[in-house]
Amino acid sequence: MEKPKIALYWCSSCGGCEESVLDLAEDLLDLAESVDVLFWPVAIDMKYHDVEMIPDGGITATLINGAVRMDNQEQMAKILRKKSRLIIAHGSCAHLGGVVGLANFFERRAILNRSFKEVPTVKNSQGVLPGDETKEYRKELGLPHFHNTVKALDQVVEVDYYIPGCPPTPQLIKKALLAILHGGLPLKGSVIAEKKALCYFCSRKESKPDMIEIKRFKRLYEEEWDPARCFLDQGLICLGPATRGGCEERCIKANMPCRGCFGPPDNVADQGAKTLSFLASLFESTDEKELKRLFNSIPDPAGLFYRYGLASSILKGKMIRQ
Amino acid sequence: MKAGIFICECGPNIRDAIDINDIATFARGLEHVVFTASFNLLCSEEGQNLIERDIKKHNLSHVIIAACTPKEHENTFRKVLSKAGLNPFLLQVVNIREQCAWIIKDRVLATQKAKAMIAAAVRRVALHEPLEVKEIQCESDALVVGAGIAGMSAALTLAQKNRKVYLVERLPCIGGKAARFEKVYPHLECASCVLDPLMDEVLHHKHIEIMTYSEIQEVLGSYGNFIIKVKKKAQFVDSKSCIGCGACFAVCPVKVKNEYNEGLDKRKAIYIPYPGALPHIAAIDKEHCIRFQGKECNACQDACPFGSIRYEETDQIKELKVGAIVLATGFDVFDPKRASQFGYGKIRNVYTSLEFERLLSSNGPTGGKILLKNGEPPKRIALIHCVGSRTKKHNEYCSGVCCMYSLKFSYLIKEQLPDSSIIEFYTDFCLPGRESQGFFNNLAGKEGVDFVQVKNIDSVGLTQRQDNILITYKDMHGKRKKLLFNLVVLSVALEAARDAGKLARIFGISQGKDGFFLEEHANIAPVSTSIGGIFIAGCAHGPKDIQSAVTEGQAAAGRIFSQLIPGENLFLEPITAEVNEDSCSGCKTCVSLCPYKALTYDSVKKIVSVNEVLCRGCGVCVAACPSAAIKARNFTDNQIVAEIQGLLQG
Amino acid sequence: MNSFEPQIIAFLCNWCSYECADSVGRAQKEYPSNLKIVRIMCSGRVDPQFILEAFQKGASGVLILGCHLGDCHYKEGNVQAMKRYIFLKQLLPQFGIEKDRLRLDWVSATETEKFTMIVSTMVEDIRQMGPLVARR
Amino acid sequence: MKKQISIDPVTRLEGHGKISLFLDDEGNVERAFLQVPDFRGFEKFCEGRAAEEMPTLTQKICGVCPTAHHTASAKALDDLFKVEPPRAARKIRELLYNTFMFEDHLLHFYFLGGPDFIVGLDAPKDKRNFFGVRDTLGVDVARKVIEIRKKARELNAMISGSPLYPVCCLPGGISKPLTEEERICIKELSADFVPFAEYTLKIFANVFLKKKEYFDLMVSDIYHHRTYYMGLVDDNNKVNFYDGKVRVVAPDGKEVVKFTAKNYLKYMQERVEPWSFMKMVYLKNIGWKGFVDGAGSGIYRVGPLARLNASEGMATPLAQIEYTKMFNALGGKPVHYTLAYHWARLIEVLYAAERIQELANDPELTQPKVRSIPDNIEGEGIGVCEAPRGMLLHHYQTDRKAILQKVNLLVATQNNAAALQMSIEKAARSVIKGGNVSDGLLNMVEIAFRAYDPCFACATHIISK
Repeated sequence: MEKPKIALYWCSSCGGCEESVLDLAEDLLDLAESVDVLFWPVAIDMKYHDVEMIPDGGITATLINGAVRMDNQEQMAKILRKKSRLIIAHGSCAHLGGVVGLANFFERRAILNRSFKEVPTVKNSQGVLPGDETKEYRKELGLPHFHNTVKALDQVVEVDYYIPGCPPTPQLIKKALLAILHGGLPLKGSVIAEKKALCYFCSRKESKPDMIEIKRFKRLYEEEWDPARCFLDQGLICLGPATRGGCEERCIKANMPCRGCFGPPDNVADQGAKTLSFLASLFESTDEKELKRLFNSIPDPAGLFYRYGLASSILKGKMIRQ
Repeated sequence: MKAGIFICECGPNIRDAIDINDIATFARGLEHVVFTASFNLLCSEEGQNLIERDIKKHNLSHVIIAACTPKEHENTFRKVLSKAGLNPFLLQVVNIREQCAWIIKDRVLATQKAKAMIAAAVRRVALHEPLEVKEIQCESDALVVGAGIAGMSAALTLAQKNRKVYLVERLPCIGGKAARFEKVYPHLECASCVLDPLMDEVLHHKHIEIMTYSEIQEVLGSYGNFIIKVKKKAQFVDSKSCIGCGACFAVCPVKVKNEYNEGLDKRKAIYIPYPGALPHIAAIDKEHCIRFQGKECNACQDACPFGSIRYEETDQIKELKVGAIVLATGFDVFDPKRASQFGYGKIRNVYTSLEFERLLSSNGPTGGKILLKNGEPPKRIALIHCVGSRTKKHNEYCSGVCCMYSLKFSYLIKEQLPDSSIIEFYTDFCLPGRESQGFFNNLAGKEGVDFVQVKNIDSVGLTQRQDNILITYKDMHGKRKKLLFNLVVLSVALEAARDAGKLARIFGISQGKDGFFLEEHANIAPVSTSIGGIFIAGCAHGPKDIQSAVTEGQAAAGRIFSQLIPGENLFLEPITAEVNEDSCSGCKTCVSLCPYKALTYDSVKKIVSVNEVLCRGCGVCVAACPSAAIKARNFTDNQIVAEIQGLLQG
Repeated sequence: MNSFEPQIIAFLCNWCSYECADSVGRAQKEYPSNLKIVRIMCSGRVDPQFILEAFQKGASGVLILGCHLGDCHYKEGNVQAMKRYIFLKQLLPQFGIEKDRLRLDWVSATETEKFTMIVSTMVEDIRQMGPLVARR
Repeated sequence: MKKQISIDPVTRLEGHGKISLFLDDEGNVERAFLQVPDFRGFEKFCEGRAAEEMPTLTQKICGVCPTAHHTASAKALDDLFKVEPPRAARKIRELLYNTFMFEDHLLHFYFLGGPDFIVGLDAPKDKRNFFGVRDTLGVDVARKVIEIRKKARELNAMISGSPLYPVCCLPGGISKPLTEEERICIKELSADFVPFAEYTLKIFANVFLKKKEYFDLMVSDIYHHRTYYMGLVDDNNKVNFYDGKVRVVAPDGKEVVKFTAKNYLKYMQERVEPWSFMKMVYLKNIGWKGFVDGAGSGIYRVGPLARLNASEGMATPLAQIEYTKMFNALGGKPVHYTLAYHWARLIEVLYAAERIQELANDPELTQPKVRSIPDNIEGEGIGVCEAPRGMLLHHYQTDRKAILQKVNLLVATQNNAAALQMSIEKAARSVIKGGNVSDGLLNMVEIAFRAYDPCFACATHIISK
């Protein structure tokens, strides 16, 4: 019988999700036996026109990583949606907008000007920007449009499943692929990872007291910390309670607190708001000044609480200036 | 889903301010809405029948009622839904009267807002879930802790209606402090005439099991089903055969201060607190009895004509199952040593009010005679009010009873020593209620009773002058004055019992900053606590006179009667929190937030669970939960978000 | 700008503030129709997510009213509300939302004057601030 | 009537790339452009973030060389907070770093750039990939490659938590020390790194040096450019990945300048082209002369071959032997043949493997003290290291609370950007003639940039000051 057909594509991404597929190691070879990979720019020489040849629904499943930032990425995502029976958002950027989504704190213009006009290393007296009309080959050399807002994949196409993480663990990718190959996929729209938040799986869980009382939040550079005790109990911000489990506690094992790359658990719309909520309840104080001081001891709260989830959060980013 | 919308015109109230037809047509156009009707007065009998009829006729699955505030008729309409065979919680009431008709004069704007509110209600109700009013079986028996006047009233009231009551008392005898008074105001009745019948009834009531000389060790479970561990301390005397003849204390070689007479005289190591103490049974106090210090002594055993002495007796732990608890653990008095200017404990013949009560008492150390240490009756007596009360230094509150009992003292002194002269030093008089002022007026007339107002009590100082006591004070004009007395009574403040903190921890209830147990709500729930099924009465809750202590005892009993009915189940508030075990990560964020201790961390499952009996559905934990693992029934996240969207986007 | 009519979402607790709104109604005191009320059991139920949802869905201001501190029907629910409010207020500027678009206050069931005052001043303030445009 | 041919996307490289060829009426290549159509605008949004978060934030620029960004960032923070990591911490960082270089270079040879030659330039396109390599060299080799890569990943996971994205680096050190058990485990994991590096060099010899047509191709003019070269060197001018001075040599191999990273603004400048999101770095004092090579043009190259050209040898014995071998075989320093990047890369693999072994045997590695706590915030910090694809530089400025105000990043592939453009254009002009275009020929154009192992993900996320 015919092998399932798989495609991998990246939008605005770093390539880490690709690497985590390679990290399937020997499983990669076995998987390669049981599927046909139709499209995978990082690894094989199939081009866009090869993709257009594929009949609609001709791909069993396409894993798309990266956030949607350029219009050509949106188009490609739509094409692949047509060609694929399943679309799987692969990694934090496709799932939540990821780190790239932090760009939604700024306007398109400011971002372009920054890197192509204002930087001291740049010599650009005419103020040329990529995408400006070229003297020769005007049309042919055009660049795709750079959107004002970074979007998660499901904001431009329907997504069937999500593999979370920056990067996803090879285990989860394997789990997803096997489910695709041999059935046993969960409910449509599921995030393929744990249901419970990281706290539940954390090796330091037992050290977390019923009531944490801290006087302020500490910065990571300020002092060393107990490698076995709950980070929050030591005044270090950890997103563990507001972040979906399944990451194999990679950061915790390295003695570093969680930064939330797996996104919020089911039914939480806004990881940042929930983080704020649970942090607020850590404090006994009821004095407004004191509470302000406490909160202000968090450097860059929005950047921290929304490190990976800004683009898919309730506000999606900074309000647009009129 | 088939939603029906009923619009109430509320007579002219809504009709005149809002375009009823306009919103009806608008509502009819909304998704899920299959039926709309408006009526003059939906809360009327007729209106309710109309709703019931239409629900059935159009077999509606959800109902929106646009009318007055839900706080007025939500329950009325819920009942209507039940009658019509719908779950009562598939209802949303839209408050278009208080929030549109009555506060927006512009008919167009009012109608506009009403539309948005109805749209919001439709979005919201679409997400409503049927809720079941859960019931749990419960014990109707009660535990009363403290056999003082408040505890006894609670116990009796409950027992009279055949409730089994366990009455636990720390001391070997019941009656509390009141039982040691000679007379009580306002009618100067003899205390024992008032209390003895009460104590007798308590003592012999078939539904009351008295456990004296006992202490609470542990409280488990919750409203309706408490499990209590009580330690019955060994008394070493067989309560059945002992008649309290006293043969044993005559022979006992050990003498110790008698705390029941405020240490004014001595008792033996085997003793009965005071003549007439009930139950009238001797007890050996292990601390002082030389036999228990290892010495050879059988004096009491040999002397006992009934062979009631049981040296081998040991402490017993008893487990009780009760549905509710009344804490009536009383008070302690302010220790004047804490206010050195009164020289208490150094200067002879200076007494606290409680000591003086014993001096006056016919079963007290002097058999009721007011005598100085030298055996002479006093001629000049001073009563000082507000000792330890109404001062930031000690207790900011007014104990509320000192004025009255000081006046009582004057009456009783005059009765016994007509020629004596009395001065009451006070700053203000606190004489509330029907009887107090008269009580004062009668006394004020009496010869040899004077009242001296001082600027503040802290300005009063006592010093020993030979056998006499010199009182110096500042009068209202700030002038220093001196007077000489031979006996002084300090009207000390009533304070939270010394062991209040320990009890609060055992029962999991809160204390005020003054140490007294904290009520659930000062005005509308004065005898209940933040923990369901635990009630407070008497001075454990704050300084009180006998009358109020009795009232609270009976009130607490009333609360129990109204909620715990034998054979009937306890109905639980359906709008509570619910933990989704699959999503809870056991991060414990919620645990410390719950004021009712309804959330507990299960260290085996490593997650949190809600005790629905204790939960009141405030939703604080829901907002805090970073995993959205807690659901607030009928106020779920998506219901509220849907409502927000409706209000903003129609 | 002056023609701009802000929408304000108000979260009112069942016991004091919602009761107060009812009293205002009963007293037939007028206040701006811009205020749209969401009834909750306790101000402590207000999840910061609700506030962000309101801003995202077109509210130009959000008001939370609870029982006075110490009078909370649930003892300290309003304290929790206050903590989250203070935290969120500090966060909003990073999202380009002025702090004053979010307001928390305490009203007892009888403080009808205070209620109408809060509402009308807030509507006025926010009318001055102008509309918010959320990303889509 | 002009004809346009586009290779879209360019494949077997990191990130988005597109090649547009324009043929004249004779069907010869008039112009060729390498376009990078993606841009994430990382630059702006790092402003306002907390400095200590930068090592884990900026590494998301590139999932292929995250460790390089993580390390450069950490070193910038050491500078920013004026803290010197304890010896153990520095060595662990170096171990982490060399393991990463080892793994990343191998990845390129077996998965990205290598297959063209291992499988064969004439092979059908659906074979020119790792699976083709598996079929050519046999499944055992394929499994061995994967096993080695896995071991390298495990090693790094042990040090840094994640096999892919390290999270361990903090200003003044790292988050956790290594235990003796872990050190032993590391020794075992890395035991066959050196042998495998040598084995890989053998494969290279068989493929390139023994096959005459490939050797000729390597030394042909198609893939030849006389440019400047830049790389980090230690005090003895030996190649060093983790630290050192920046050394630049001229097309004739002579040193033109040697500077500390702190002064980079004096020497480096960037150019913007409207047809690509990738900026192009060139030597400031020589200046931009267009896409031309030679001593007169500021265009320089970085990466494996550049590092070897810019240095005077390797710091480990076996690698040093291979170093001499290469320059002898290719006619002495400097080597201007683009395809020689493949060879240089494998010599660096051997160097990394040897360095890993040295460090794994270093008793200091397991000292408990791995953090120095800063006591002041300097407000400015610059960190540099050699990413697989060339020099990488992070430059931060913060306020008193260590919140980032300005950030500047110069990324490996940007340094090569101009050279890349030259290379594909030259290759295109040489291989496509008379309108004769085939997949094979187009791939001949692609191999021109694959040799550089470019990373366009990196190159378009320059966080700029």
